[in-house]
Amino acid sequence: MSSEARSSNEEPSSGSAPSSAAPVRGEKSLTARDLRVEFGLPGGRVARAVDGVDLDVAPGEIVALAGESGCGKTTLARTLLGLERSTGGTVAFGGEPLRYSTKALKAYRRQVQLVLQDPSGALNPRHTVYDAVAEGLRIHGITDDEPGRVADALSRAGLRPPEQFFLAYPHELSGGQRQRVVIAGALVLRPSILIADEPVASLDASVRGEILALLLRLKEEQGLGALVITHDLGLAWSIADRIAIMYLGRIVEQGPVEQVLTAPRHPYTRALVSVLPGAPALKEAVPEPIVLAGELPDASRIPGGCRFRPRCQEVAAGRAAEVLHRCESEDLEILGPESAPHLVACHLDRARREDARDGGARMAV
Amino acid sequence: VAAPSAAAQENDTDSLLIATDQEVDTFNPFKRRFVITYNTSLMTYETLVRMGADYEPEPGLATEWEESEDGLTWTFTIREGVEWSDGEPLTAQDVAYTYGLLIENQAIRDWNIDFAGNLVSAEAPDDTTFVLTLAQPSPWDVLTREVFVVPEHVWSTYPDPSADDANQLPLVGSGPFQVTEYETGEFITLEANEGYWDGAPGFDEVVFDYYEESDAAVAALEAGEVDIVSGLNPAQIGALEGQDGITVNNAQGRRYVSLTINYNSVTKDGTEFGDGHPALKDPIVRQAMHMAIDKQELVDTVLDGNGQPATSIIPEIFEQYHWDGGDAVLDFDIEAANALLDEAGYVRGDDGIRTMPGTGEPLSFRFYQHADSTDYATIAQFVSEWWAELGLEITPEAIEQGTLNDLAYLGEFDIAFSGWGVGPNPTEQLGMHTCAVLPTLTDGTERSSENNYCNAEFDALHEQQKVESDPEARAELVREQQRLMYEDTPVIYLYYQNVLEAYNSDKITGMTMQPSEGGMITGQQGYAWAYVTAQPADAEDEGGTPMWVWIAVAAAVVVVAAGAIVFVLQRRKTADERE
Amino acid sequence: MTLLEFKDLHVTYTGSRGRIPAVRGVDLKVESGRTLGIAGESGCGKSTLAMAVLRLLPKSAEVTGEILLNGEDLLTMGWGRLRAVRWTGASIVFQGAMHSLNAVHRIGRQVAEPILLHEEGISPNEAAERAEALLERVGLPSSRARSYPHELSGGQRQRVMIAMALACDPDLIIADEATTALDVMVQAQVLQLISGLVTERGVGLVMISHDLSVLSEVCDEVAVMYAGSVVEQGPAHEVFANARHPYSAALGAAFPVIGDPASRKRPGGLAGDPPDPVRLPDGCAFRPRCAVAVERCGEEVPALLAVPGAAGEGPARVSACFVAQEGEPVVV
Amino acid sequence: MTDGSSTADGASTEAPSAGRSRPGGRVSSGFGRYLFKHVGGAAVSLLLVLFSSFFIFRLIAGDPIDQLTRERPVSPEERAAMRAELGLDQPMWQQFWDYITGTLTMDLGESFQYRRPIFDLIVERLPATLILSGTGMVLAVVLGFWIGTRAGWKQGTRFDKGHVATGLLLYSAPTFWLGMIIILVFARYLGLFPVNGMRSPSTPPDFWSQAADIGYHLVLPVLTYTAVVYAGYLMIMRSSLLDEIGSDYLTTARAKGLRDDEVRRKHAVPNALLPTVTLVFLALGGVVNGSIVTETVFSWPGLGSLFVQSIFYPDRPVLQALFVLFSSSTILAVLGAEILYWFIDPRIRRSG
Amino acid sequence: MTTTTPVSPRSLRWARRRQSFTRSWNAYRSQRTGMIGLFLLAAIVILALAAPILVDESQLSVTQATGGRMEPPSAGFPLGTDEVGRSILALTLWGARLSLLIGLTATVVAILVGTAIGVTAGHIGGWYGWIALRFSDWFMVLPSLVVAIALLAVLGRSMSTTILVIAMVSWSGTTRLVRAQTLTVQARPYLERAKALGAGHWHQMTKHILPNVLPLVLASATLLVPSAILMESSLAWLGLGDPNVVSWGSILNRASSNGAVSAHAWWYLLPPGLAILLVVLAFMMCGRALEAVFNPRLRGEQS
Ligand SMILES: Nc1ncnc2c1ncn2[C@@H]1O[C@H](COP(=O)(O)OP(=O)(O)OP(=O)(O)O)[C@@H](O)[C@H]1O
Ligand SMILES: Nc1ncnc2c1ncn2[C@@H]1O[C@H](COP(=O)(O)OP(=O)(O)OP(=O)(O)O)[C@@H](O)[C@H]1O
Ligand SMILES: [Mg+2]
Ligand SMILES: [Mg+2]
Ligand code: NI
Repeated sequence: MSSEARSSNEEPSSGSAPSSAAPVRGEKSLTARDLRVEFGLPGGRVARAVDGVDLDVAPGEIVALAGESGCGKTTLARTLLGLERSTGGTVAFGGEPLRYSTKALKAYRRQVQLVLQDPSGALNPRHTVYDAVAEGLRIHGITDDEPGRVADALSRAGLRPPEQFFLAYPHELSGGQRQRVVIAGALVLRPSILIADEPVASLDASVRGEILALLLRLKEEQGLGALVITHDLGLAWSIADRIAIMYLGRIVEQGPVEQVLTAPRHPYTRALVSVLPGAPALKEAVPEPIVLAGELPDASRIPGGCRFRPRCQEVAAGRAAEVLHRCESEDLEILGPESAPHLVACHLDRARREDARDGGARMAV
Repeated sequence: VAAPSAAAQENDTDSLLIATDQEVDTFNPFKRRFVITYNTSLMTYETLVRMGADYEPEPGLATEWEESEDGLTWTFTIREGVEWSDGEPLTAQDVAYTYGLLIENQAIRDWNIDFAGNLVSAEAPDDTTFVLTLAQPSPWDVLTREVFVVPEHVWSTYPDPSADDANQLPLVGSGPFQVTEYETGEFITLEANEGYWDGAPGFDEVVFDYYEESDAAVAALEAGEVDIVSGLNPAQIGALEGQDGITVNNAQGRRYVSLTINYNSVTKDGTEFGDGHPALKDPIVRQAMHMAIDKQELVDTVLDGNGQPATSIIPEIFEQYHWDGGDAVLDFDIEAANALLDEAGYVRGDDGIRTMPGTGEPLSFRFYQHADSTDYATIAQFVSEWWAELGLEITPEAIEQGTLNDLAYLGEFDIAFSGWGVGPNPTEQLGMHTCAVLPTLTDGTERSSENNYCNAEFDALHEQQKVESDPEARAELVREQQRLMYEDTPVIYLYYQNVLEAYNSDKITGMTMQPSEGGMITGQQGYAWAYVTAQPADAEDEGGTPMWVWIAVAAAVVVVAAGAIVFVLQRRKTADERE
Repeated sequence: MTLLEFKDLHVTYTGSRGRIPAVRGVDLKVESGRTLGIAGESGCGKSTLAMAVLRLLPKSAEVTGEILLNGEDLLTMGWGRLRAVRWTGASIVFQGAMHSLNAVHRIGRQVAEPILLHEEGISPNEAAERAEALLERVGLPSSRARSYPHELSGGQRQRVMIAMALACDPDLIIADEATTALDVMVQAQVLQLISGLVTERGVGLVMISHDLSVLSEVCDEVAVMYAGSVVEQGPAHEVFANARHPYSAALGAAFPVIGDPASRKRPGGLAGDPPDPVRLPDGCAFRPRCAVAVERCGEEVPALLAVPGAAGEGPARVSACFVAQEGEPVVV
Repeated sequence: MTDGSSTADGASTEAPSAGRSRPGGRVSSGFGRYLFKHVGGAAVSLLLVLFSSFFIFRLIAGDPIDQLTRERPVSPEERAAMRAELGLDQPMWQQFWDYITGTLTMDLGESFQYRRPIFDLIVERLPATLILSGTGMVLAVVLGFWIGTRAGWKQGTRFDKGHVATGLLLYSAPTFWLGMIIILVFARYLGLFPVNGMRSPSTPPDFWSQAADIGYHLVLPVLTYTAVVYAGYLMIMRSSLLDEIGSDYLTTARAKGLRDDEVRRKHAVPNALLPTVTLVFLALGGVVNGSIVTETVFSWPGLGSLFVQSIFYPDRPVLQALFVLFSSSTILAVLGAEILYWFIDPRIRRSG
Repeated sequence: MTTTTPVSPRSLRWARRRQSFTRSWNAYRSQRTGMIGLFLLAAIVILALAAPILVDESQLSVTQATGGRMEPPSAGFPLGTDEVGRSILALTLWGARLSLLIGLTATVVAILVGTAIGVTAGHIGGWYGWIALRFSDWFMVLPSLVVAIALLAVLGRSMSTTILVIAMVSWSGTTRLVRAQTLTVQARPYLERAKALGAGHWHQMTKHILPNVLPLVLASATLLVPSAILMESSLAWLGLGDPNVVSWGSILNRASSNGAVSAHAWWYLLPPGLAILLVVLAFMMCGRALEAVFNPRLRGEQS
């Protein structure tokens, strides 16, 4: 058993060059446009959990979605899968807008699969590994060669030899193995996109790497696309091609991981990066940890104008005085993924860029 | 063990404590429904003619009475010097007022229509004379009907004498006791009328004490908490017999238990209704069934011998009217019964069940019993087993009272339990079996005829006995009526139930029973002989501190000690407790 | 002065699965005013160690060895003395603030409770005032004293726990996974607060976490535990940046350094399952998952010895790895 | 983080609310909403009780007049007069309307068997029931909670095992049977206590004598009642405490230096008690059950024995009224408990 | 690494079921009280089933009764006789059949109804869920004996109505339990995963919710049986049972209406009462043990 585990550890190193497998946009990609999800709360208030999001995930690329707790990551993921109805905007797969009929959803869910945070919870304790993996096949009425397909999925997820795991119950497996079973359950339907909501958050530190390596390998070898949701920027650094930073229901910065994480432009991203422990490479970009004041933002009370303004360190430090009126009144446009590789939704950033373009090389970042 | 505080109280007042399980519905004597209500009326008020200890009419408020030649006018001489319990004198005006209510007050008239319907006028020419005019001669109704004379000076103040205004306590009456206090579910207190014209009762008060369970009443009797208990079952009698200071009174009762057979569900105009089994129309079948019941066995097992096998509707207690069957009585003989049925062509099928001669319909009967009586369940089981030997298929079914009544009056049954308490005037019971009371509708709402029995000969006898003034001649007629019914067998009378009572003979002496020989204490009719004549015996007082005080003290000590110990241990333990 | 010292501490639970050696011979020292980090994955015995300090372990735990707090052995102390030492000598910030606070008492009362308990003659009012002051110390408005725990966010609750830990001015604070469940930003707030307190008040701090990167930020020194034993110990930064035990290395790799191309798209991880404490392998407990294991590892239990190649300054680098002790690299 | 399903037995009490509220999400739902939800629910239940009570008892077969005149021949005129007096000649809708308006104005009609306003009957008999089941319930709750606390705290000890076994044994005994056995032993063989009833008629009317007499009569019924019921509370309290016992906040309390019994008294027991509040009130249905049986065994002149007696009569108006009374009192008690719960347990305010 | 022979999923599943059953059984077996309860229960059930063999039915006949009236225990009648002279032992043995039958059938009915409503109410929710919840809450809060008495008065008395009535007053507890458990399961990520895999309601209910609810239902059913038996005996004792059948409650009803207490006829009162007590106790012991096995929250309890 240790030999197969080790092999999984070695493989990523062979293809470690950044974005070796080029994403295949188009046919099989998942796109969200101006997606909005609102929840009615008691007392008539409305939580705008997802408040205008444009996002693309194509096969062959890993997109990380990061942000604070409660910013709407899970809701976005659920909506992308059709588990939550959007109140505005569209989700499309391969260009086809998602329809919510039972049949259409079922067909859609063969293509787009979900991996949840807590593998122990995601497996029914009364189902064996075999049953758990075969469940998708049974739901979709795929009956031919069930054991073969299950075995194949398990071995692709790194559980080898698969037959040894067939009869195991979830509680007999370690956390990492459980998460592999969940992934195998998703892979058995041969989806093109995997949405993973905090896939390793509940796993032990040393075990995490294995699962991430698996995702990376699936991308490299099978051209699987993945949206990995996390609040851990380090994780994004470990596997993602692109990253989107979400704040209060909206993506505030988006772009290739190297750019966003090493040269963050949105004040929120900068703050996030700055509090990461022990990151010498960043010390130049953000010298002092910026600990944001205030509590978690509340999706039912999204401030007008720039939604980050109340906690913005730039505003607090008075560095944004020139654009403050815009921060207070002007809502920022939704970041469309197609327009540029690195996008930022910040008035200050925009002003500075314009300044830079107009008035020469006075780049702050 | 003495009652907690009975001892303290006994010195002042002699109380006669009687266990009861019935609630009082009303103290209005015109609306009596329950035995207990009847008893309180009987003690509080009086009638013109009262029922003697042996059920013979004797002077009550009237010292004399006279029937006119045509039997329509009755003249009563009212006793002088009788006072109401509030001190007002009782006069013939009060009597006239009372009878007047029966005639004029629509509600009271309706309540008592069987008697009041026959009244024409009630007058009091002077203070001691009362004249009653009837529409039809009816000597026995006039003499035995309990019309409780009420005080006009009180009752005329009631806006509606038919309502429960009459419940205002204390009651004002002329009887030996007056109801003074009533706590539902607890007790009814009647205080002795010291100025009673027939002499003050022996006890200062009579208290009906409430015991829902007879076992509890028995225990209370043993404990001296109650003096008279009734409605006992054989086991309880067994337990009480031979106990010191307790006398068991095992008296003949007025109640019969019977099986009603659905053989004739027709209305007055001959319309048939219901779904009774056709075979039951055949008297042979009914007689065979009658013969297959061992009544003595039922008396022995169900009543533990405390009763008599029944022959007719009038129980043995009313000796003069009771028909004992003589030679005509059918003895328990299953073989003979089987022979009867064989002869009549009811052959047994392969399953042993007999079938009807023509149609071949099996003799399969529904047998309904009141669900709330375990005695009936036992009887049903006995009878079913016997009848099974006759080749009858019996399905006993326990049914709610109300449902059973509905079904019975709708004629939708085959055999059903029934039972009545019979009064001293046989007209009432026999009247339920005349053609006159057959239903006119088939919806079962009239409920006047007990079993749709209709026999012209019986009816003729009935009319005769109603107006026959000579007691012996009348009894002869009544016995003949019973004979007819026995032969026709519309109803199988199973047994007469004894009244099982017990009393504290250390405390009570001198009670007059009804009948005076071997009679009953509770459930007396026409006059509360027992309670009036009961005298306190000289029972020695069990002085000293009552037991319960000691128990309370002991309990308190134990509790306090236990608390102290727990407290001390608690302190000690927490001082250095391992966590 | 040595504030806290574990001497050959062993803790063994007796459970339905048999005897579970949760802590196996730990020797550690914490000086006043310094911070010790304890790292290790789930189940390696970190919490057991922490709970042992105040003898809060369940009855099923058998503790041997010595735990000296200010020179006094906590394990042999009488109950009365122990209760007095609790919270005044050492206090604990538990991992799950939600569950460690009583949900039905107002937080002011909970913070004041130890004050009332340990300080003779203090009036409830004074204690309440002190509690409010403490809440302000940890950045909560004093009006929050009237709140119930559920009215606060996770970070705020954790700060309440910290305020409570400070209530009786203990010499030692043990923070058991004080930031694990928290969001990045809140975690940063809490860490800032804790390190501020340590420098300000000079208390000794034992900080427990599975996140080596966090410990490297806050602590002076870090001990890495595996299967109930310390496998590596040394200055915080060095243990994180330059591990001398394969397990520490794997643990460190789980928290990549952003901007470091070496860790870009190379998620570090450790194969295999965490050890089952009931059935530990012979020799080095880490051997089944070790990439650099040599033959000797299966036979002998490596002792915690100084390793060569470490920088001269600061506390000695010790590691329980034969390979590292020979100066070989432990990272693959 | 869990949502702190805060009850002894998650299943038997508040289920997670139907509205989707997230565990950690601080969805602040106000008292108003909570109150509305519960009061509304209770109101619906009360209406159901009111309606069903009318129709259920209307379905009892039989002519009430037969019952009133049991074993006595009745002429059709008398029958009609009685029907009119009882209002049975009214059309059904009229009876229903009278019933609804009557019940709402506390005019519960007249009993068939007592021919008195039912309201008076109830007022008369209520104290007896309150004395018996009140005493019994208080004793059972106190005893059950006290033992349950100790048993749970020292779980697995001889004390715990012994009390759980005793409790279960008594809990398994049919109430009426236990009552009969107790009568047999204490009243019949030993003769220590009266067999039944609430008072002796011969007791002097002054307050103390009456109180002593009632107390004396109360012993056996309360003993029976408590014996059967206390085990339920014992189990509730014990499992509620066991739920708390592993909690971290208790470790915190110990770490602060509290003594073991202080930890129990100040932290564990109050916390464990709170979720039992609704359970205790929910058990009120059981109180009614218990009092019906106990009152019948001991002929205690309360509402329970009135109910049983009325069934056999059958006294429809009384049944109707008692059904409404019993049911609505349990519904209102549970509602009260739920409202109370809001105030005493801050945890509930989190989830609404 | 072994190469395994091809396996059929079906046999696989059965193998695992057997295993998990064995595991539950082992967990159950470790509970002393549960085992005592089980033995007790088995003994009672065997006695009840064997009643016709042990005691001829003719012993229940009143016309063939040989004993005297309420005789105390003797060699011929080890537990004495009733008022007709039948053996109390025979009655008690035969009574077991009916009491158990009523208890079990009523429970089965209640459980079926309760589970169906509970699962659907929890899973489907919405208006239906609200109404189902209110309705079951309503039944839950109503005093069960009062409702049972009222219903019996209306429906008449027979074994089937008794069963129906007991089921009617006991289903609501199960509904609540099942609904709560359904909601818990519903909130589990594996349901989310199933949904994400494309599962419909039926699949979710049958494959995930029911299997997770059933063990608890089993445990609660085991605890419902005793309350059904107690309820039946109370009703019968109050005189609301069918007097023509022999159940423990009706024996006691006969005993008390025939003055067994007054007659000090303890042999008439004790056997049926003790029988009820034992059966109830046995079921409760089993039920608590099952609960401890299936409800992990309680598992720590029996240590
Ligand atoms: N079903 C719901 N009903 C009401 N509000 C909801 C619901 N689901 C989510 N929300 C709200 O929407 C917002 C976003 O929630 P979401 O779970 O998507 O956040 P998240 O980024 O996944 O957070 P975390 O990191 O804690 O998982 C939160 O404010 C949450 O309270
Ligand atoms: N009460 C107990 N009974 C039996 N075993 C226990 C008990 N508490 C802990 N253990 C075991 O002791 C070992 C160490 O547990 P401990 O809680 O100290 O680990 P930890 O390092 O704090 O883990 P985590 O990071 O998950 O908090 C584990 O294997 C655990 O299963
Ligand atoms: Mg989330
Ligand atoms: Mg821990
Ligand atoms: Ni008394």
